[in-house]
Amino acid sequence: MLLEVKDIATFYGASQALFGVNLAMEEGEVVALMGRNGMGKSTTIRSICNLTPAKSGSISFSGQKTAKMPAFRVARLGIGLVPEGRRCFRSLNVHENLVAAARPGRWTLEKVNALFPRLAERRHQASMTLSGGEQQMLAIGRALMTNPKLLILDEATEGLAPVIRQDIWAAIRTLKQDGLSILVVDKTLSELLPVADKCVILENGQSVWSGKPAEITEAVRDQYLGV
Amino acid sequence: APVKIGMITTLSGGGAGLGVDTRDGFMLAIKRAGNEDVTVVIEDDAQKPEMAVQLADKMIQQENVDILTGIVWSNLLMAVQPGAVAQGKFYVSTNAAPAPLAGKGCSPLYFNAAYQNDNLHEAMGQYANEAHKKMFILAPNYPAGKDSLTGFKRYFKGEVVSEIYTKLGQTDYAAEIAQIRASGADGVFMFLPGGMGIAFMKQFAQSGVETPVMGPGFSFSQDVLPAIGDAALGVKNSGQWSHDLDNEANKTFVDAFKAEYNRLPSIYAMQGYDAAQMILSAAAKADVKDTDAFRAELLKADFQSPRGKFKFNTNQHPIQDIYVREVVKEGDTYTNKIVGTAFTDHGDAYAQDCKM
Amino acid sequence: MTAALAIEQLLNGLQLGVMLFLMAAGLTLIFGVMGLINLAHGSLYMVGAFACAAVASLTGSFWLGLIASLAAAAAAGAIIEVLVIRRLYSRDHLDQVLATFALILIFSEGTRWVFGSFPLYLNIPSILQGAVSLPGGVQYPAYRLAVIAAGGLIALGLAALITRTRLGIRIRAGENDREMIGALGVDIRTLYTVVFALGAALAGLAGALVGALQSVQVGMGEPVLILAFVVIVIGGIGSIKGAFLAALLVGVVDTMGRFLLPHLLATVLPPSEAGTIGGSASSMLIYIMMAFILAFRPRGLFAA
Amino acid sequence: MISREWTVNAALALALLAAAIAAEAAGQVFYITLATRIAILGLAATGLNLALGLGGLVSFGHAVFFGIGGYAAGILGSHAFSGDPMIFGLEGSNSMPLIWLVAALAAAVAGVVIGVISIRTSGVYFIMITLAFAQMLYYFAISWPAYGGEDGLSIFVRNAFPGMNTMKPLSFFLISFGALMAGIAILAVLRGSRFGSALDVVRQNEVRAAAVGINPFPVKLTAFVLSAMITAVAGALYADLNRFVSPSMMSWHMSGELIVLIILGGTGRLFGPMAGAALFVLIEHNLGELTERWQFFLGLILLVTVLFARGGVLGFLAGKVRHG
Amino acid sequence: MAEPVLQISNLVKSFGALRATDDVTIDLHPGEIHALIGPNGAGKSTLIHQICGTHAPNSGTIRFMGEDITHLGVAARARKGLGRTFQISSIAPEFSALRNVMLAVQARQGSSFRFFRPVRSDASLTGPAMTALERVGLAGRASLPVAELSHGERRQLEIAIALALGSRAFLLDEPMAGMGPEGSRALTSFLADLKQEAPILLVEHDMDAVFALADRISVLVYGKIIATGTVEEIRRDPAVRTAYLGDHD
Ligand SMILES: Nc1ncnc2c1ncn2[C@@H]1O[C@H](COP(=O)(O)OP(=O)(O)OP(=O)(O)O)[C@@H](O)[C@H]1O
Ligand SMILES: Nc1ncnc2c1ncn2[C@@H]1O[C@H](COP(=O)(O)OP(=O)(O)OP(=O)(O)O)[C@@H](O)[C@H]1O
Ligand SMILES: [Mg+2]
Ligand SMILES: [Mg+2]
Repeated sequence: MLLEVKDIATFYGASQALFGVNLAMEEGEVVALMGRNGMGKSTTIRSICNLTPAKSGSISFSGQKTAKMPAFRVARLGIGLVPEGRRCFRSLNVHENLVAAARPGRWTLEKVNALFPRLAERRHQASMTLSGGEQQMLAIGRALMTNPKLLILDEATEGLAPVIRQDIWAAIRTLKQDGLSILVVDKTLSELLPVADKCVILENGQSVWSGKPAEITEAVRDQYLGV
Repeated sequence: APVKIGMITTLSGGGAGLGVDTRDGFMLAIKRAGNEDVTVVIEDDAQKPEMAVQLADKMIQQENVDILTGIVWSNLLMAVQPGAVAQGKFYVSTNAAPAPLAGKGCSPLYFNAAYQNDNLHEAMGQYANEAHKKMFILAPNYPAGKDSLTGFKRYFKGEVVSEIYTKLGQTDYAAEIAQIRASGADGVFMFLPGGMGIAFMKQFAQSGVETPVMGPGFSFSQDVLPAIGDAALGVKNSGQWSHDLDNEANKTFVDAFKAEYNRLPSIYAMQGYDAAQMILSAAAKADVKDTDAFRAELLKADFQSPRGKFKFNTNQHPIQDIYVREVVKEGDTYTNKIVGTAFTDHGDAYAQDCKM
Repeated sequence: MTAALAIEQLLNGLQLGVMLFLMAAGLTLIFGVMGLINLAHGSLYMVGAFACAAVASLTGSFWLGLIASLAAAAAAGAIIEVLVIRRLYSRDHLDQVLATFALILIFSEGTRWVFGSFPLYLNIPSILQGAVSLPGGVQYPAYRLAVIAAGGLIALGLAALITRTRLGIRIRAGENDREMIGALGVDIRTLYTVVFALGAALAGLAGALVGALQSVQVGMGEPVLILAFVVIVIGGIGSIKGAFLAALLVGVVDTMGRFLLPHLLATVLPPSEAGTIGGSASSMLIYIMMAFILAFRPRGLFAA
Repeated sequence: MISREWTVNAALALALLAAAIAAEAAGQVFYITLATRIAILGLAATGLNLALGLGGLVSFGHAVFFGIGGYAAGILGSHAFSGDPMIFGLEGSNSMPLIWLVAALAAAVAGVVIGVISIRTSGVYFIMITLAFAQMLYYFAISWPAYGGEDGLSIFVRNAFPGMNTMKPLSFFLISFGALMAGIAILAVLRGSRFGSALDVVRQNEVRAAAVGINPFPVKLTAFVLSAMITAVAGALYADLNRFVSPSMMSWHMSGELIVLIILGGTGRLFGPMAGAALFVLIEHNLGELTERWQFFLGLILLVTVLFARGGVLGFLAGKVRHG
Repeated sequence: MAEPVLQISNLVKSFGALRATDDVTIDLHPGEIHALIGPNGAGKSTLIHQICGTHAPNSGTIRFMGEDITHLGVAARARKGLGRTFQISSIAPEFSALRNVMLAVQARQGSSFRFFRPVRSDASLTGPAMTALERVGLAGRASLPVAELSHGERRQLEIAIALALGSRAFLLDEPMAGMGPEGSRALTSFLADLKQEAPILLVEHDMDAVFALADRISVLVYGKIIATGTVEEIRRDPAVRTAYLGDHD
């Protein structure tokens, strides 16, 4: 088991956002985390990375319990995060963003640049002046440069042009074939479901359904995803 | 009769050395007198005028002191003195002696046991006449600095080739030293108190400029000499006192101070000591509540000053001798030695403005 | 006024500039790169000067003193980073101002507690004593030349550290988004402690180097602090190059102002008044310059 | 609705008033002076609070306005005392209301000049440029001989207020206390008004403010100038309290202390500055009696407050701020 | 055809060597949704920034309701009725959703320099603000500090603010981004109604939404408009397919 989230509850200050989320991932799996706006997808991700640690329940990654670990240790266990809203390092240029947290492994500057040629073109530009889509590519590239075992993509195709989105989904498929595990949140179900091995649906901070993409029936969609 | 003294002085921050010496000298005299009737409360003004005013209010209104003393700096004294005398309290200054309080702003309740600010500068002006024709003079740009140069010029008869006012608190003097080098002056008079003087002297020594430097005693007093080191050697400075002054009272004072605090007394320590002696001498003969009688006793200055002779002028500032001293090294210690007398029985220029 | 004097004053200005940079170098690192307003920087400067003076007088060696100043200031820096500063990165500037203001009080009084109220003695090492003759007949103190060299080296070293090394990139990334750099697996906490200690060590070194020319006493860091901030702000926060050039600019303007303003005024006023008014004007000069520069370039001359 | 904060606020204000009256009854004049100092410093910091707490403009040079107010009182008062005319043959005055008006107007002029330049900058640049202006005027005041330079200027007789004997400590306290309450009331009204909303959004997110049509610059400038005016009135009172004004009222330490008062009391809270001033003055007063090393312990107390008691006195007494 | 509400002519904007906007001419007519699509980094947001006034163009003119606004400030343009949303949400984080919207109402009503009357009880502010929130479906979250809203909810709030401004034209920079499928659908039908109130210049990568909504589409590539036309024309345009759409149906 690569990642195991058991019944976590998470709070923002006094207000509770997660009320019992369960999630399990095997090595090499692509898992889609789904749910309507505000249901707790991003919060679940923040808890996995220990950015907003869960108050109760347990999370283990690669067989290690992550409770009480500082976020950077969790990341070093092999989690690469592409956060909601991109969060590139504003005043650093593209190149610096990529190398800032890089760890050695298969992913190198050359490979990332090959995946996103646009980034190579804009190498010396400060990331705050990049276009939205360029920033999104940068955020993915930056996470890959840490050579993670698990890549977490929180709305990573938001704001990307359709061609680029296709490229990214293609890249995700390649990454999957390479055996990388990926946890994805994305709103375009038509693109998400074909790559996912498993889906977990959240509602009001609870995991309410999980199963294979093929098992998502009309009823499930209607009830939890509002499609 | 009981006498309660409130001492407000600077015991924290960069200027604390002066306050510490003032306090130590003052308390030495109190301790030696062993007069149970005299009590002293001491507080730190942190070298802030507002703080000094607050403490003065507290001492007058809450502690009911009879006499205030101890302030080192002119600007703090200017803040405290009017209120203190207006409320009928004596103020005996141990150091600060701004011109207004010696002239128009004088008060029957205000005594200065040290000098008038200009005195030591005037003495250097007088001394400079002996060997110098062209002087380069500098001081920080604030009232005491201006008084200083004015005092110097009052007695110096030669030519002032340049008169420079530096920023208060300045620490780098390369630009001024370059001007000294270029000025062709045959002497430098500088009044740069505290750290400014230390910095100036160290930098001057490194500059290769050979012009002799002189200044008032505070720039070369015992508290800063060790920090200047060799750079101060040979500098002439003025003082109404020096630790090597040959009289009984001075020997007693210097020995007692060394025994008590294990260091040489500075001019501030002596001034504190004398202020205390003066108050003690009056307290022995009059009740401080009887303002007129007490004041009359203070005016008599009936005590043995380490300075030797000492009396009060009409504006209740001293009439005394001002000496010329030279910085020397005795063993491992840097200190001052008297090499001449600039003035005998010297008063100040403002007494004529004082109408009491 | 002769040409030689003008040249010497220009040199003095540059020299003062380098000295200002030396004082500002550590601050640039902490303030410019980590985004922390550290009013206690002047205190670290003081710690360095006191450590150097104490060790130099104990051992008789200025150089041992210099090492001690680095060590003492770095240690002091690391300690306050772990105990205090660490909790402030995520706070606004206001809390940083207050906490480091409090540190000034603690350091000043603490130093006085340990070393007493009187200034300490710290002299220039014997091989750098006295003045040397430069081409053009200018006599210049050897020690000041050494200070210029030290300032230049530090400027180059810092610039390389910040812009060329991965350490520098990570620090800057941390300033943009601390949480994110942590989420990518960088131990930014420890990194910041190291950087803070480094900045403190630079402050301590400056204190020792400049202390030998000035007065080693409690409160010596305060005037320095404000000047150093002026320099950094004029240069543009986060730019080592900016800080260096701004320091030179401030040095030259200040020196030339002190020198020329009274002269200029003396042509229209009596000398004594020219001295006073010129003195006031020159002490305000760099602040006027700063206001002027920021009015036109609100982010300094070389903002990153 | 009476919230816990308002209960605490009312209690604090009444406590200060009661302390002064009790001190009068007990003949402890000095405690009235302390209470007066609290009220005046509280007012000065209340002024700053408008810029800093509500507007997010961290002015590290507000002591300048404090000093300008002080000099207004000092200069007008001393000319009234000596009978010499001022420049342009204007008469001095010892009437407090007039002095306050002059203080506020002078500060407004200075505030506009400083503000127009400073407000173009932001963040640390703003902090430093306000400090620079303060240093500029500080050095000017130190070396300006006409009104005493660094030695300062004494006010021999406290300026007058119609219908009151200002030399009586309690009367002067009541004047100061009234001014403080008025200052706080002004802030309370401003904060709730449209202007207050605009200022608040400008503090939080200037880009957003501009996008809804609120031009940030005039909003910030207005807040800065109003803030300067209030602080200047406090400065005039402070000069009258000490019967003395000097450049140290403009020093960067003073600016720092004003900020300290606000944070100590609770940033952005109406009664924060007053609570902070009370705590600060009491600490200063009592520590100074206990030990010569009082500044060391003052530092420690301040440090512990910022680190562990976020929200200051009011945060402690009245709980966290609710935004809405 | 009626006079265009917004008329941009020959606009140029360079960042150093990069021409982010390269001689763009585009307009917006009453009652229409004009979609602006194009690859990432094509210059769409840059164009919006220039229309709103956050970036100054190097040359060219922008006319709004017949008036040249090329040199007006950001706030002044907003008061004239240019309502925009940000690609990355930009709101006042400490305020509640309601107060964020109330600010827009306040700005629309005129001066913010009113120093006395309390805003909280001012029904002339709260009323319209509530209405705007209701229209985007955020009424239930009105009193929550926006820091506690989820990403998608913030996007909705952005639209509510633009509504409350009483805008005469909307500039929406990727309003669908971050909305879930349900949210996107709801927003699509909402915008279809909104255009009757004021025309919309819509920047969006969600092609389902664009094709459903747009009356006209312009395609921006490397700062240049390479095609303008109806949905069908654009869909079939081979240049657009390679530059942007890929094999999107
Ligand atoms: N910083 C925060 N403080 C308080 N509450 C928060 C915070 N961030 C999110 N929440 C709340 O937690 C809940 C879950 O939010 P979360 O961001 O995890 O949702 P999400 O599923 O990622 O939604 P979206 O699809 O809109 O991104 C929401 O109700 C939100 O209002
Ligand atoms: N301030 C700036 N300095 C330099 N280049 C900039 C600046 N702002 C934008 N750019 C560049 O201009 C180009 C256009 O950017 P813009 O944000 O307008 O793209 P966009 O069409 O909105 O893209 P997206 O769909 O990804 O949001 C990009 O290549 C971007 O990197
Ligand atoms: Mg989310
Ligand atoms: Mg964009």
